[in-house]
Amino acid sequence: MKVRLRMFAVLRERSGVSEMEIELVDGATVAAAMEEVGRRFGAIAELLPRAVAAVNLCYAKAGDSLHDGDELALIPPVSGG
Amino acid sequence: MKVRLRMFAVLRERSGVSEMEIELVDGATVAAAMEEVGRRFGAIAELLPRAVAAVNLCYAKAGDSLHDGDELALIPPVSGG
Amino acid sequence: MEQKDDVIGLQSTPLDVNAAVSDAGGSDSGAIALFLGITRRDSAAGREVISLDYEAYEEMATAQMRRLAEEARRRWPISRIVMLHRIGRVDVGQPSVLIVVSTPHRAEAFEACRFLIDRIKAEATIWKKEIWSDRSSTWVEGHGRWP
Amino acid sequence: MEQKDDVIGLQSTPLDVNAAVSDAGGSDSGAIALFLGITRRDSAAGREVISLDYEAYEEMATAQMRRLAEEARRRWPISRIVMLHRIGRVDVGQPSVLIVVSTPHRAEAFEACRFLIDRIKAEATIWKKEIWSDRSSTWVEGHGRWP
Repeated sequence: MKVRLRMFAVLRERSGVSEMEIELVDGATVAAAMEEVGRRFGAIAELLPRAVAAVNLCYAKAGDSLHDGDELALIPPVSGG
Repeated sequence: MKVRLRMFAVLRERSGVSEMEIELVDGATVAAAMEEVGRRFGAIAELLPRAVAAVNLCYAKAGDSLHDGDELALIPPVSGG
Repeated sequence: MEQKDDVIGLQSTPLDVNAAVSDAGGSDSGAIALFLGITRRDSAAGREVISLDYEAYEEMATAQMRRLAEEARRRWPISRIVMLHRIGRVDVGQPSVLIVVSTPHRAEAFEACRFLIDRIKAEATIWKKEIWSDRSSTWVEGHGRWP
Repeated sequence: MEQKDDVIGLQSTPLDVNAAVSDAGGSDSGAIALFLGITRRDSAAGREVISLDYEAYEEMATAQMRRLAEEARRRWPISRIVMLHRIGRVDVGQPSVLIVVSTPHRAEAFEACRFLIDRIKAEATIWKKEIWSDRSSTWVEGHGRWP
């Protein structure tokens, strides 16, 4: 299945990617997707443990399953305001 | 001794007096001054139990003594804001 | 101590929110909390309040507001305080009181702003008279907690 | 439900306090609480922050802000909400976030305003990068409490 990956702030800068499509096995979890991102982008592997994920604009848990067409965003610690 | 009396809002309106000098016995208390005001201005006598006094810009207690030249203000329940 | 750049007083002209916020700003402030009290529509027995007439014991109200500003400064790390109250006629829907507090962080801005408006409403020697559509008027009795 | 006259969003232009207050006003409101977050001067090792660069996951941040407005409306009797956050470059001393809440009475205005800014800062997908006088830059890590 295909998932739209989005990265922001320090993750976007260090990976050089703000948006891309990634191929994952059907039913892959958020955790599995984040491991895959860490393997592809070594520059951000050390940052991922402090990041969380959002799926389709809502925060998601590591064990949540992804579905084809989902938007998966990797969210470093927010600092708005 | 002479004390400057000031009245506001409903007390001013019903007594018709906003500011005047009153003569009191030396060392008269705030309570005695308010009784005197009630005797002079019958129209506000019924309102005075809900009013408090300020002496020289600070709230005062009924038992506080007045001094010559003090400014005694009669304060109905405030409703600013 | 009240700071010389605090803005505290009574005024018969409309309250200017933008001016107050810019008076309260500054490079040491990370947070500005503002409160604006607005005269509300009120009605009873088929008549409506069209405006309010504010009267103050001005010397005492100003002294009280300055003392409250000093007390707030002793409790919280405050950069600047703007505290203005209308006197005279204020139409329904218009602001009658404006408090602005700037501080380094937000918690203390909210707390100090809330403290100031609560205390002003309970203590400051300011009264309002409701002017009704039938031209009658009523003095409003607040729920002050005097010392 | 979010009300159609709430004003919620991200913007790359300066925040307009006067416009926000007049958007939030109305004859059913007796109280307006406003919070303005301002980028603070910061310094370390002889260099200074000259501006901040805000980045957002815009679709999600906007959705979050709308959900927070709905939650606030379920908790408090709110007339109107204005909730605006800057993106892009914000100079030191300039506001980066603006919350205005109007309600019938003051307690709920303060509570709802505080709730909204606390939750936005903790949860909204917005990040800031400090731009230093030596042209270096640092991403700020907040203290979010994500679900």
